[in-house]
Amino acid sequence: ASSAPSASADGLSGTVEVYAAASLQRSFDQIAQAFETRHPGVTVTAVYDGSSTLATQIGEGAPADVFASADEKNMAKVADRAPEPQIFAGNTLVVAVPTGNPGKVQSLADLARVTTVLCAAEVPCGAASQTLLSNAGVAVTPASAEQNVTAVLTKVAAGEADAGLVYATDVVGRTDVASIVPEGADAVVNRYPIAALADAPNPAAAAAFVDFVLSADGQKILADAGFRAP
Amino acid sequence: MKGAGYVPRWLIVPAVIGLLFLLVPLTALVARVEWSTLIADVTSPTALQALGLSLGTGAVATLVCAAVGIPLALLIARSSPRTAALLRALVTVPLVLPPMVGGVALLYLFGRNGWFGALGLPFTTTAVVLAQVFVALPFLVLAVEGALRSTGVEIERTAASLGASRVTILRRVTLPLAAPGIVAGIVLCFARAIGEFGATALFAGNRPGVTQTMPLAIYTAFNGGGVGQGTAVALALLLLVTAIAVLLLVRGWRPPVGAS
Amino acid sequence: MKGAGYVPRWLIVPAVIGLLFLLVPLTALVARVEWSTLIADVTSPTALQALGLSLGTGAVATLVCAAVGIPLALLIARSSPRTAALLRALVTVPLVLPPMVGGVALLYLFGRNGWFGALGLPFTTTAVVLAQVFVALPFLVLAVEGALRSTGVEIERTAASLGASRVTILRRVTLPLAAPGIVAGIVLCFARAIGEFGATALFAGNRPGVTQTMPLAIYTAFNGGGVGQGTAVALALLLLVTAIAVLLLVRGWRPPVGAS
Amino acid sequence: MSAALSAHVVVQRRAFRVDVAFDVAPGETLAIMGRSGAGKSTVLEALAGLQRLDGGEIALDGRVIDRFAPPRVRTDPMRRGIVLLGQDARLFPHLSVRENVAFGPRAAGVAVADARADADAWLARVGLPGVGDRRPAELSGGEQQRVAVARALAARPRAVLLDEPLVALDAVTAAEIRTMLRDALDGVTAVAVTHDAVDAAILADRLLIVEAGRATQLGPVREVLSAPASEVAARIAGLERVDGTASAGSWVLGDLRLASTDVRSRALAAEAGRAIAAVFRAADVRVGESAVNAWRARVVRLEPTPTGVRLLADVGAAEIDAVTAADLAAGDVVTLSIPPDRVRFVAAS
Amino acid sequence: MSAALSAHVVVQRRAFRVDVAFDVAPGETLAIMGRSGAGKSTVLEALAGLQRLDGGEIALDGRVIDRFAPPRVRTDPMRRGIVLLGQDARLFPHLSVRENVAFGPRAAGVAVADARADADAWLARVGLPGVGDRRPAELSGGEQQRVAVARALAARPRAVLLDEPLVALDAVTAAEIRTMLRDALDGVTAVAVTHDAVDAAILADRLLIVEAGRATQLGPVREVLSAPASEVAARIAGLERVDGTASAGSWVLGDLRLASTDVRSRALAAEAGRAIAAVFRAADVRVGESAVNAWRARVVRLEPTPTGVRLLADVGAAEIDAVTAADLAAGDVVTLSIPPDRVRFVAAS
Ligand SMILES: Nc1ncnc2c1ncn2[C@@H]1O[C@H](COP(=O)(O)OP(=O)(O)OP(=O)(O)O)[C@@H](O)[C@H]1O
Ligand SMILES: Nc1ncnc2c1ncn2[C@@H]1O[C@H](COP(=O)(O)OP(=O)(O)OP(=O)(O)O)[C@@H](O)[C@H]1O
Ligand code: MOO
Ligand SMILES: [Mg+2]
Ligand SMILES: [Mg+2]
Repeated sequence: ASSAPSASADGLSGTVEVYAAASLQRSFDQIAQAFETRHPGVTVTAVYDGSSTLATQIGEGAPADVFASADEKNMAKVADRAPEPQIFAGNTLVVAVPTGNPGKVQSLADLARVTTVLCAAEVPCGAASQTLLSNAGVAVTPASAEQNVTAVLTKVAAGEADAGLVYATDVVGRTDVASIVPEGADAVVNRYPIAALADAPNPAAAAAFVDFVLSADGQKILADAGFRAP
Repeated sequence: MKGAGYVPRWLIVPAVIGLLFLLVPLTALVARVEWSTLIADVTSPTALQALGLSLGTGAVATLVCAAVGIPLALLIARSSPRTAALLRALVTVPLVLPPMVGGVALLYLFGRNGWFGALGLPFTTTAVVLAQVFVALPFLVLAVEGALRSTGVEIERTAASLGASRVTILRRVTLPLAAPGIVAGIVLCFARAIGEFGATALFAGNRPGVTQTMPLAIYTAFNGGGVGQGTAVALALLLLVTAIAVLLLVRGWRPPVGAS
Repeated sequence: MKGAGYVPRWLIVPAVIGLLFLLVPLTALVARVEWSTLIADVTSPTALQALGLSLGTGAVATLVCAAVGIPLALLIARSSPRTAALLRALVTVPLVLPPMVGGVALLYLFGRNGWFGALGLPFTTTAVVLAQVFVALPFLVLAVEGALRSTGVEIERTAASLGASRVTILRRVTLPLAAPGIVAGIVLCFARAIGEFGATALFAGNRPGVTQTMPLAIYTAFNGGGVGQGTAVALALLLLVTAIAVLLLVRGWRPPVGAS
Repeated sequence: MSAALSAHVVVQRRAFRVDVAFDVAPGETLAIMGRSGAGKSTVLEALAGLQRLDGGEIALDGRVIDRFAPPRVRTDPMRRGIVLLGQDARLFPHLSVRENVAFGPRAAGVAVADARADADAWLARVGLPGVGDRRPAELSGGEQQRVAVARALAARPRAVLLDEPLVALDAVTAAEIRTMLRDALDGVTAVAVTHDAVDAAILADRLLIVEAGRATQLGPVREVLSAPASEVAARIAGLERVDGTASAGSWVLGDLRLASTDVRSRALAAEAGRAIAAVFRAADVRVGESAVNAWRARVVRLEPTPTGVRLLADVGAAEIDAVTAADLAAGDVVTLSIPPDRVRFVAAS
Repeated sequence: MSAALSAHVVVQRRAFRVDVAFDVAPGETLAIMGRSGAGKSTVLEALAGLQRLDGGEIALDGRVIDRFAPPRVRTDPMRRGIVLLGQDARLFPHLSVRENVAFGPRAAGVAVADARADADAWLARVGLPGVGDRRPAELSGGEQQRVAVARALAARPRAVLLDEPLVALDAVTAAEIRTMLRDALDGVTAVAVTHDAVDAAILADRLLIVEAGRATQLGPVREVLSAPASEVAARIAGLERVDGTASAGSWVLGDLRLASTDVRSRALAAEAGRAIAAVFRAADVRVGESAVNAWRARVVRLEPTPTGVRLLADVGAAEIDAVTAADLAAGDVVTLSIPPDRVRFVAAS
C-alpha cells in the first residue's frame, strides 16, 4: 500500500493490502493471483489472521485497503473505517472426523457420545456450532473449546478428537480428515462481509479488489473452495 | 557484599529507557480498562476458575522444572566446556520454537496416535502442566546454570575436604551459594509458565475449569470482545496483579541467616 | 575453574529426564516431516524472506536489548536490596503477560489512537523489533543481573583503588567477569526474540516481507496447510536449525585470552 | 609526585570503633603494627576510600579527600591517587598476570605496549620473570602475593597503602621482596601494615602501634621497637617487657634488681619510685650465675625454637641452646642473667 | 583414630614437576618448608584428593587412597578422612562463623546442638569467643584465618593438612594459636606447610625441605634446622651458611679459618679436604678483634633490624646494635668474630 502507484493499462497500480480471515487463506491466495493477472500493475499482499485480531489491528490504524471478515460482528467493530460492508460468501459447518472415522460418527447426535472438539462460542465458527447443535437438540460437552478452526482440525487430524465441527471449506482437499454433512447444516450459514476501507491507501485498487471478489470469477474460486454464494 | 560498586553514572539513562519501554505499554493497557465492568469481569466464575488453574498449574510446572531443571543445570555447569556447550545448545532449542510448534510436537508425541498415546494426556490438566514445563524449563536451566558456573567449584572442594558427602555439599554449599540465581530462574520459569499460551492451546485445548488457563481465557475473551475488548484487558490485569503479588512474596522470602 | 566439583551422581537421572522431555517432542516433530517437499518448503521465497526477516529483526532486537538491558541489569544489581527487589518485580511483569496481551498493549500505545500514534510504528518492521524487545528484554535483564550480582563488587573496588575510572572498570572488569552470564542472557534474549509470535502478530501484523517473521510464517502455513501441515513443520525445522547454528557460533566465540 | 597524607580515621563497625590519627610526610613510609583485629586494615581501607568514615577527615597535600562532618567530602577511590594493596591479593582472575600488573598504568592512560613492558619489568623485580602469560589461578599463593605487590607499585600512585605485603612468603623470598620494596618505596609516601618487625625496621621511617582501634604509640621505628610502651608493642618487637619500679638507678621488682648501661635508661631509673619497665631480648638472657643482673626464676614452660629452646620463666624468658635445656623441666628454679648493656628501661604507666 | 600416612606425590603442572615422597607416622606432625612456588601446596592438595596425581601413590594406614599407575585408585576427598586447611581461608560466605566451624562435625553426623557447642568451644580456643553469629566478611583477615583453623580442627580428621595456618597473624596471636595448635595436634597425624621455622620447631616432629619440587632434606626438626643441607634450608632456619673446606679440624675458606667446639662438627672437619659449610647465627657474630674465629670482611650493606642493625659482609653477616653500626658504612673493612661454641659445620656437596 505504501509503494508509489505507477501507471498501468487500467489505471490501477501499486499494492493492495488485503486483511482476510484465516479461513479465507487458500481461496484468497487464488483470488489474489487472478486479480494480479487481471490488473498487472497491482500487487496483492494478503494478511491472514483471526478476524478479531484483524479487526483490532484495523481499529488501530493498520495500513489495510480491504478487510474480509469471517463474521459480521468483527466487521462491525471497524464500522468507522468500513462503512459499507458487503456479504461475499457463506460457509456452513461439517462434522470432521479422523480418516477411518474411529468414533463411528454418523450424525450430530453421535457428537455427544464421542470425544468432540468445537470452536469456542466467542469465535464465529463456535457461535455457528452452538446454533447448529441446539437446532438439532443435541447437548455436547466439548473436550476443548478451541480458539479457531485450525485448532479443531489439528486435533481431529491428530486423532485426538473423534469429531469436530468445522467449516465445509476447511476440509476441502484434506486427506487426513473425512467429513460428514450433518442434517440442518444448510440452516446455519455463516456470512462473510468484505469492505474497502474508507481511508485505504490505495482506494481505487481496494474497490477493484472488492469488486473482483464479488464478480463471477471471484465467486467461482470461492465456490470451488467450498463457500456458498452469499 | 558491602558498599557500592563503581558503575558509570550515565548508564542510568539507557537503564531508565529500558525500564520505561517495559512499563509504559502496560499503562496504555490500564488506560483501556473499562472500570464499570472491571469488578464483574475479574470476579466472574470463568475468570476465577482460570486464575486458580493458572496458579495451580504454574506452581506445579515450576516444581517439576525445578526438580529436573536444577539437576540438568548442575550437569551442564559441571561438564567439560565442550559438553556444556552442546548441552546448552540442546536446552536452548525449545526456546527458539514458537510455543505453538512446541504444542504441535507435544501433541504428536503424547497424542492418541503418538508414541506415548496410551497415557491419555491431551485435554487434561496434566497436559497444561506438561506444555508449561516444555516452554519454561529452558529458562530455568539456563538461568540456574549461569549462577552455578559463577559460584565455581573451589568452595565445593573445600567442603569435600571437610568430609561433606556430595549430597551435603549440594544441600549446604552449592545450592545456597547459587540461591540468587536459582530464585531468578524459578521466577523466570514461573512467569513464563503462567504466561504460556501457544503450546497449551494446541496440546491441552481450552476446557474451562480443566485446561482453560488465564492466557486462554484472555484470548477467548479477546476473540469474543467488542471494540474495547474490555473483558480481555480486565483479565490481563488480574493475571498481572496476581503474578506480581506471587513474585513479590517469593522474592521477599529469604533463607534465615545462619540456618543449618 | 580447575577440576570437577562434587555433585551427587544420581542427579544425572532427573537431569536426563529433563533433557529428554525437551528433546523427544522435537524428534516427534521431525518424524512428521514430509521429506518429499522439505527442500521446496524451506527454499520457497516466503520461507527465505521470513527467515531473513527473523534473523535481522532478532539480531537488531538483541542489540537493543543489550544496549538498554545491560545498564538496567547493572542498575538493579547495584541497588539496595529493597530497590532491587522492586525493580526486579517490575521487569518481570511483561514476562507474565501472554505475549499477545503485550502486543495489544503495544498496539494501544503506538496505535492510531495511542499516545505515540504519531510515530506510525505498528505494522512496520520496526514494530516487529519493538515487539521482540518487549518480550525478550526481561530475560536478558534478569539473567545478566544474576550474573552481575554473583561477581560482586569487591573486585570492582580493587580496580577503583588502582585508579581505574568507572568506564574502565565497567569495560575491563565488570563486564568481562560477568561475561558468561551476559552471553547466557543474550542467547536467551535472541532465542526468545526469534521465537516470538503473539506480540508480533498483534502489534506488527502478518505482512509478508515486512512483518511476517518465521513464527508467523509457520502459523500461516499451519492454518492454511493440508495434510500434516508439512510446510509448517518444515519451516519450524528451518528455524530450529538456523537458530542452533547461530547460537553455536555465538557460544563458540570466546574473548581472546589476556586481551586488553 | 608523592603527597603528604594527613588522616584522622574514625570508623564504627558494630561494637568496634577505630579512631586513629596520623600524618605521613611526602616520601615517608609509616608502618602500622598491631594485633589481629586491631583495626589496621580498616584504617587502610578508609584511606583508600573503600570504607566510609564515621568521623574525622583525610587530606592529601592539604586537600581534603574525605570528611565526615559537613561539608561532607568523599572523593572516589579512583580519584585519590592512592593505591591499596589489600590483605587478599584479589588479582583479576580473567586477566593474564601481565595484564594484571599493567592494569594501573593502562588505567592511567599509558600506551598498551609501554604498560606491558613496564609490567614485565615489575614481574622481574618481584622474582617472577616469565609468568606474564599465565592466569592468576596458575600461580602459587606466594606468587600471587608478589604479583599483587607488583600491580600496586606499577600504578605509581601519589601514596601507596600496603596491607601485609610480605605475608605468605618464605624467609628468603620475603627478604628479597623486602629489599625490592625498600627501594621502590624510596621517596614514595606509603603506609604499610605488617606483622613482622623486620618489615617495619627496613621499610618504614616511623611506626604506629594500634591496639583495639586506638593508636598507642607513634614514633621512629627504632625508638618504638626499642622502647615499646606496652606489652603488645614489646611482643611485636620481639622483646620481653617486665614492669617494675625505679630505685637508685636500677629497675626493681620484689627481690629482683637490674642495672642498665644505657644512659637514658639510667636517667629514667634515677627517679625513685617511678614505674618503669625492663625491656630485653630473650636471646640475650643466659642461664647460670652472674655477678650482676641475675635473678632466680621458676621455669614455666620449655618450647623448642629453630635453633634451641625458649625458656619461659615466671619472670622473663630466655632463649637457650638444647644442651642447657636438657637438664631443665617445668617447675625447676634457675638463675637467669642478662648483661647490663643488653637491658633498657622504659617508662611504664 | 589417627592414621599412618605414606605418600609419593608426583604432579606435573606445565613445565613444573613436583616429585616428593615421605611417610608420616600415626600421631606425628611433619612440617614442610620451602621457597615460594616450590610445590608445597601442590603436595597438600594431592594428599587431600583435590589435585590429580601424575605419578606415585598415597596410602592411609596401608590402604591406597590414590594411585596413578594401574590399577588406578582415586578416593574422593570426602572419603579420605583427611582435612585440608588451604592457603586461602575460603570460609563459606553464606554461613555464620559458627556454622562454618560446625560444618565438619555436621557433615560427620554430629547433632546440630552438639556441633554448635563444639564450634563455640573451638572459636574460644582460637581467641574468637562471641563472633559465632557474624558472617565471615565481618571479620578481619587474621580472624578469618583463625576461624579456618578452628573449622579444620573441629572436623576431627584422621589426618590434617595445614597450609600456612599462622599466616596473617601478629606475633602475639600467632604464639597463642601456635600453642593451641601444638596441643590440638598432639596425637594427630598432621602435615603443616609453614614459612616460619618457629612453627616447625614447636608444631612438628620432623621437617621436610622442598626445593623446586624435590625433597632436599628430611629429618627431625632440630637436626634439619641446625644442620641445613642447603643455602635455602639455612636461610629458612635463620642461619648463615658459608661453604668451605675441612682442614686440620677447622673450616677453611681462603685465609679464613673457623674452629668449632661441637663434637660432631670437629669430627667432620677432621677429614682434610672435605667440603664442609660453616653454619651460625648472625646474632652470634660480634664486631671487633678476637683471639679465635675472627676474620676480616668488607661491609656490603647495613640494614636496620627491629633491635639493631644487620651487617651484611662479603663473608657472613652480623647483627649488631645501632651504636656499633654508627661508625660503619658500606665498603668499610671490619673484623668479625664468632665464639667457637656458636659455630657448627655441616657436610657440603
Ligand atoms: N594451575 C597451574 N598451572 C601451572 N602451574 C601451576 C599451577 N598451579 C601452580 N603452578 C606452579 O606450580 C608451582 C608450585 O605451586 P605451589 O602452589 O605448590 O607452590 P607453594 O610451594 O605452595 O608456594 P607458596 O609458598 O608460594 O604458596 C609454582 O611454581 C606454580 O607457579
Ligand atoms: N563488616 C564488619 N562488621 C563488623 N565488624 C567488622 C567488620 N569488618 C571487620 N570487623 C571487625 O573490625 C575489627 C577490625 O578489623 P580489621 O580488618 O581492621 O583488623 P586488622 O587489624 O586488619 O586485623 P588482621 O591483622 O587480623 O587483618 C575486627 O575486630 C573485626 O572483627
Ligand atoms: O476465520 Mo476465524 O476468524 O479463525 O473464525
Ligand atoms: Mg587486616
Ligand atoms: Mg602454597
